[in-house]
Amino acid sequence: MLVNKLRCRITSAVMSEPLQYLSVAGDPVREIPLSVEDLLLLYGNMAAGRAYDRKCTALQLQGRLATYAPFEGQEAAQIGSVFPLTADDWVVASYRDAAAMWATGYPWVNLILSRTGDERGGCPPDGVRVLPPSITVGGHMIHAVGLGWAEKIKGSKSVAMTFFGDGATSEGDFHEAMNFAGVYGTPTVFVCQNNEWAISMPRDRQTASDTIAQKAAAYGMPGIQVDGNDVVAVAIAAAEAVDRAREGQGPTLLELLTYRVGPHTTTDDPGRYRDEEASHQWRRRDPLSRLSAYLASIGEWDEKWAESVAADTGADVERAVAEAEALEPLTSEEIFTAMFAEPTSQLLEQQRMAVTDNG
Amino acid sequence: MLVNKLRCRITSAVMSEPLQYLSVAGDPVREIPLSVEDLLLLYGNMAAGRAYDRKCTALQLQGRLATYAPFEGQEAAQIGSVFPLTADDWVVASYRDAAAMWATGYPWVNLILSRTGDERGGCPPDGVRVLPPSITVGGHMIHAVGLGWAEKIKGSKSVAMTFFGDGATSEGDFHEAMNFAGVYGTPTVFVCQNNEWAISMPRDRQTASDTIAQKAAAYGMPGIQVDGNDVVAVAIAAAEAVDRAREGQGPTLLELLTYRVGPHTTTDDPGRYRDEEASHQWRRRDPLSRLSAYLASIGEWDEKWAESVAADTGADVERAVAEAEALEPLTSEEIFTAMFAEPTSQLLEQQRMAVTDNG
Amino acid sequence: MAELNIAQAINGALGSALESDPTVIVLGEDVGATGGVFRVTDGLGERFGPDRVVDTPVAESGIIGAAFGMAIGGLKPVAEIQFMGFSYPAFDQIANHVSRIRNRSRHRFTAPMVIRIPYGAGIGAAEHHSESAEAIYAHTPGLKVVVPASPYDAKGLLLEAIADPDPVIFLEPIRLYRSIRQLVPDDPYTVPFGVAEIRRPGNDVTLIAYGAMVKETLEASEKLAAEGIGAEVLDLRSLVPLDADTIIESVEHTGRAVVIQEAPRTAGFATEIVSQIQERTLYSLAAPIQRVTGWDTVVPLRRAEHHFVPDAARIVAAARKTMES
Amino acid sequence: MAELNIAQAINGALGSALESDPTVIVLGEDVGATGGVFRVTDGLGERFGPDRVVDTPVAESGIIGAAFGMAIGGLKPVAEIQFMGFSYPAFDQIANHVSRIRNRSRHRFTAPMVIRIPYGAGIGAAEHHSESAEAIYAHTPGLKVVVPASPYDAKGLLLEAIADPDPVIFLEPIRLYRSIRQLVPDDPYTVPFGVAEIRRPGNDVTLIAYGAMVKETLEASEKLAAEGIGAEVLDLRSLVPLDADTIIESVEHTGRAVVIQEAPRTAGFATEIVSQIQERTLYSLAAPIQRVTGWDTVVPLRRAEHHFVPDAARIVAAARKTMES
Ligand SMILES: Cc1ncc(C[n+]2csc(CCOP(=O)(O)OP(=O)(O)O)c2C)c(N)n1
Ligand SMILES: Cc1ncc(C[n+]2csc(CCOP(=O)(O)OP(=O)(O)O)c2C)c(N)n1
Ligand SMILES: [Mg+2]
Ligand SMILES: [Mg+2]
Repeated sequence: MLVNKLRCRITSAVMSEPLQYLSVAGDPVREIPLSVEDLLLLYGNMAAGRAYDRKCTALQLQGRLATYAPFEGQEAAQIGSVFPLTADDWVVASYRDAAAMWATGYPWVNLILSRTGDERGGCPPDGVRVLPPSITVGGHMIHAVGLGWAEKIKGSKSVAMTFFGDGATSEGDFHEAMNFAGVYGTPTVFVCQNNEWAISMPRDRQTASDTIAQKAAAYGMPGIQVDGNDVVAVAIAAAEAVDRAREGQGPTLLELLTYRVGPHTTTDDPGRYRDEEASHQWRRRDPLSRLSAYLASIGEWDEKWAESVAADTGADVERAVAEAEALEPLTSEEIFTAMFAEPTSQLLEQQRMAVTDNG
Repeated sequence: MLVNKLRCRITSAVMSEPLQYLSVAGDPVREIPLSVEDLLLLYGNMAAGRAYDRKCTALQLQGRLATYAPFEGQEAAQIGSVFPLTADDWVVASYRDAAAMWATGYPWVNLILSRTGDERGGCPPDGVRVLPPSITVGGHMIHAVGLGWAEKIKGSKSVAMTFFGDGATSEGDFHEAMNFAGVYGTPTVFVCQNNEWAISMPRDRQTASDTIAQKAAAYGMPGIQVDGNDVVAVAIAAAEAVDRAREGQGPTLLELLTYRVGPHTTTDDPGRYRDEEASHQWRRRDPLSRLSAYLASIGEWDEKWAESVAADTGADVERAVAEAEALEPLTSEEIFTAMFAEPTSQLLEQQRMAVTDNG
Repeated sequence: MAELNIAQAINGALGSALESDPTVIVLGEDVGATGGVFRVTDGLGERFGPDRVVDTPVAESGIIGAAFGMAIGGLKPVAEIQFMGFSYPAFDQIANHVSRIRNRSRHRFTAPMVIRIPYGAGIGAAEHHSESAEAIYAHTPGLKVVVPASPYDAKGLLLEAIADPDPVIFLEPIRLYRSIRQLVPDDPYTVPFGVAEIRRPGNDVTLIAYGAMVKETLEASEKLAAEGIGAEVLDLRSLVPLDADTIIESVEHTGRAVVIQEAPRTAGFATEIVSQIQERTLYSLAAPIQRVTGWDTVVPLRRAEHHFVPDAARIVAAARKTMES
Repeated sequence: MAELNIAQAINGALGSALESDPTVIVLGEDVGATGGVFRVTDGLGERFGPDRVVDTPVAESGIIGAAFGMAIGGLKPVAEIQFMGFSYPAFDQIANHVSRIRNRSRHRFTAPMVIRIPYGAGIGAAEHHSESAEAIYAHTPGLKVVVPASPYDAKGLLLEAIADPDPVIFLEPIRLYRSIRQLVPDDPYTVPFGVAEIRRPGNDVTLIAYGAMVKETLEASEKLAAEGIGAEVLDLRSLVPLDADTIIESVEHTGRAVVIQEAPRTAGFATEIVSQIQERTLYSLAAPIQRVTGWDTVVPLRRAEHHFVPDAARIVAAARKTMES
């Protein structure tokens, strides 16, 4: 658990500047309240996320994975956000949030299985409180409200964190989720990764509101803009939001300013709708280099270690792919077996037809 | 058209006090920029609305109308809002907004027909740009966005005004409507009659936001709180919002603070969920008495005239009821004739069955 | 045992579930303070407090989505949607999430929850207050769809729904809420899904109905009896799972069938029953199966509503038609 | 005339409508700058500008609701929903408003608009990207439901939809977008609704299909021909209105029928066809009508999708079964 000294300043007041601890060059703009150990953990997790992400894009090109949604550039946003969570907390994320999911216990092999097109990817080990990612945009945030609400009713201290994009804030379900969370004071942390694009739609055409953070005021909850490529700032803001939720002070909206430097998915060609110059600019604000620059400046940087993290993850992902590919696909019989706890007579009859007619 | 001197102060800045021109006692708290003629028009329309409303409640008790949703106490909100509209503008309202609809051209007989349970109530005379009232909560605001958008595309100067309640702001469709209006700068005026109740749900349990007006900021549009029982304040605020829309400055949200002093509908018993003391308090802030007190103070009040307006409306409504009741209900044949411009073969076949089988 | 109507029987079931199972949460618009627009949750708010019987903002998608999260998190939410037409804003949550989480996670996460929806016409209500959309839910894989037609079944089926490990759409026939009384046990009991009830035995024609149409169908069977036609009346009680065996057995016996549904005609649930009958027992059919349905129109408002809703006369006419061949 | 695939034919129809009618507006997520996720609107944004081909926020209910307002206001919006599963958030707008305004206002206000929805499985897409919910729309009174199966029909039916004075749900079979090419006239033309096409004549069994299933069905008919079974293949082209007469005529001729639908089995649109056949021509039936359908499961993901989607082999098997009696 993070302690009080980590508090940033989540209030209802609108901040003029996004919260930042490390400048783009990696210089501390305020005192860094995290230990070197924590910083290395954050770096390592970001590096693992990146290695996974690149590997998946490569595997997709080889036709070994279905369409893939890369998150390069968003590693700090995902890894920083989940930093304050414990295994008792819930994570409700979307298709682009593999790093956040993995860092909270969702195994690579599950993520890979889903990407090969296999429902068993959605079944993490028992006890992992991370839902399979939402493929629909916007519908899942209210699930985190319900989960948090349930924990509150049960009297536990668990919180629920939900990840979504700038585009998702346009869906009616965003509004209903935020409103319910506000009304019932549920322990929910809303993490918007504002990566400036929703497929081809730029953020400023998605909503006429100046910031996404300010939308929080419409629900009586605090909202804060954070430099989403500064993993320290993200971790500190998330820690405070999680603490607030845990202590019964209700929900918070975090707007993490970041950028999707790659395509929407592996079938998307961003050149059709945006000037890729911006992506190049954003690559210079890379979350990993920023933290490594800072670590180097305090004499804690070990290039070899970083390479080994990436290499280890690459190997882990390779193994996960092999494991996924070795698994026989669901049979025609098995597609019927997880619709209900017990299949209905109609499903049994259809199962019989599927097995024999297709035979 | 209202002129610039009427401008109140719709800005994005949050106001500390709701806009008011007449105190509860009817004293002017700032200069009244409307002519006596306009004030009498506003009063007369409010009085007509009230006469209709009371008559309907009485008729419902006699079993001559279906369930009825009274709007007593909200006359200023409705009549004031539509004051700046012309016949080229659109009104998209809900089940409780008969005064607003009537004042913009929707005949009593149509309103009454609907309340007897007859689709023909939804067919106002050709050219009346008022949609049949929305019975679902929340779904209709986006229609006003589409209508305004269409006018903008066609290059006309028409605007669309939509009426909804505090409860409706919780629906996802409110959010999507506000967001589209903000993004496309549509000429739409959002009129929220915050009457403090959504059936049994009080406003402060509907959303944790301090005001409804402040929700506008989430969509990059101005929002303003107005004393909804002060018809002058409502008219001035609406005039500015309509002017903004007409001049291409985009949408505005008006939050009109008012109170539903009666039941939700004629089948509702507010005693089950609220202290009726508040209703008594609010009856003292009655919009009609407030304006009549002011008119009396400037020597322009004519009690007889007011009584005659109410009496005339009562008679009009009586006639409308008689007209509605004289109309034969839709036949089994006719229920099929307005599904499409031309019925499908299936509908013709079903029509034949309906006519013969029901014998 | 007390003589109760359907609204009271449902109220009793909710009360006993709330009492015996602390994970049960009732939520919806106006369910608490005012006891629901049909007073079905009357008194429960007072008895169990606002944390167990929760009044919600006006947001159907939010109600179902939040209930879904609660269900995954170990609670047993019973959500109310005020009228069938207002379940549509929640359709995405129901069809894309509630019905799918078990399959999406291969049993790891589940959504044991009940969605109560008053449905159907017959009280001259406003637009959107009279719909019958059971076919839409029955066509959505991963949902059970239950429709009681009597007070006894209403209580037993609702308690079964609350005990079920998967999501159940529980449809309450508005028109029958207060129009039928029956002795209902005070203690909790369950009525299993997927078991149709033979409400009246007969040899000449099988009349297949559910929900509000059962009452009309029983009336029709009496009229038919007076004409010397012995109608067997089946009350399906649940559409998913469907008790096809009882239907087939009856039609094999009678050789004639009429399927009654209040919903619009095209692609309504009656067509599923017709399809299964002709698939499994075509050669027993002495006559084409008749459908008695609502029409492919919006449900008319009060003054013309009766032209839409099937009544005993139409059912009788259809049954007679099957007897002609 | 040019040889086009379905995506190109639709693109051509949209282009010619935008060109000839200034009230036509194309709107949806990513339809402009990037030409749509399937590139169906490719180039239209550049040609007609961002006010005629409008990229919208991610909000399906908003897209349909705004288009509905536009339609009432005199424009002719053609709205795109990216995938069938994402039409569910707009279901309330479609079922409670779009389909009803003409009836609600007794013809005073109307919603002439088209809702284009890519539907169906077969490309191994993610969850929610493979649904076939045509029955839900066909069961909703006040909507026309159209499903082309060829490039020629795609263009002609879409232009008919745009010309229609009422709302049309226009379903585009994802799997066929680029898999069939056909000569398509350059000039605009329309294909009427409610006229099924006999895609192959035959005497032994009638195979009834629409959309993506037409291709599988034609394949099946070839296999059956090789076995000496003459299958007549009907392509319905529109479900509402339905060309029941052509179906009945064909089945009266062959005495046997198989109805093919990709959607889940229970209460799918195939049941409507089965019901009408048995109602109108029971005594011509030599065998029970067979349904070949998807199952009452979520559409499986890529690795197991083929277990769900009906293929020629299953259609052949069903046709053979009808020949057994
Ligand atoms: C309900 C719904 N509508 C549309 C889509 C198609 N879609 C997939 S991702 C996406 C853009 C989402 O943008 P954003 O929320 O910013 O997330 P990002 O992809 O940038 O992470 C869209 C429109 C969807 N998956 N679900
Ligand atoms: C989509 C939908 N959900 C629920 C209802 C039932 N209902 C009718 S009025 C109402 C309360 C609306 O409150 P508010 O928006 O404040 O308007 P008011 O009745 O106070 O004018 C509810 C929940 C409905 N008509 N439509
Ligand atoms: Mg984004
Ligand atoms: Mg209200």
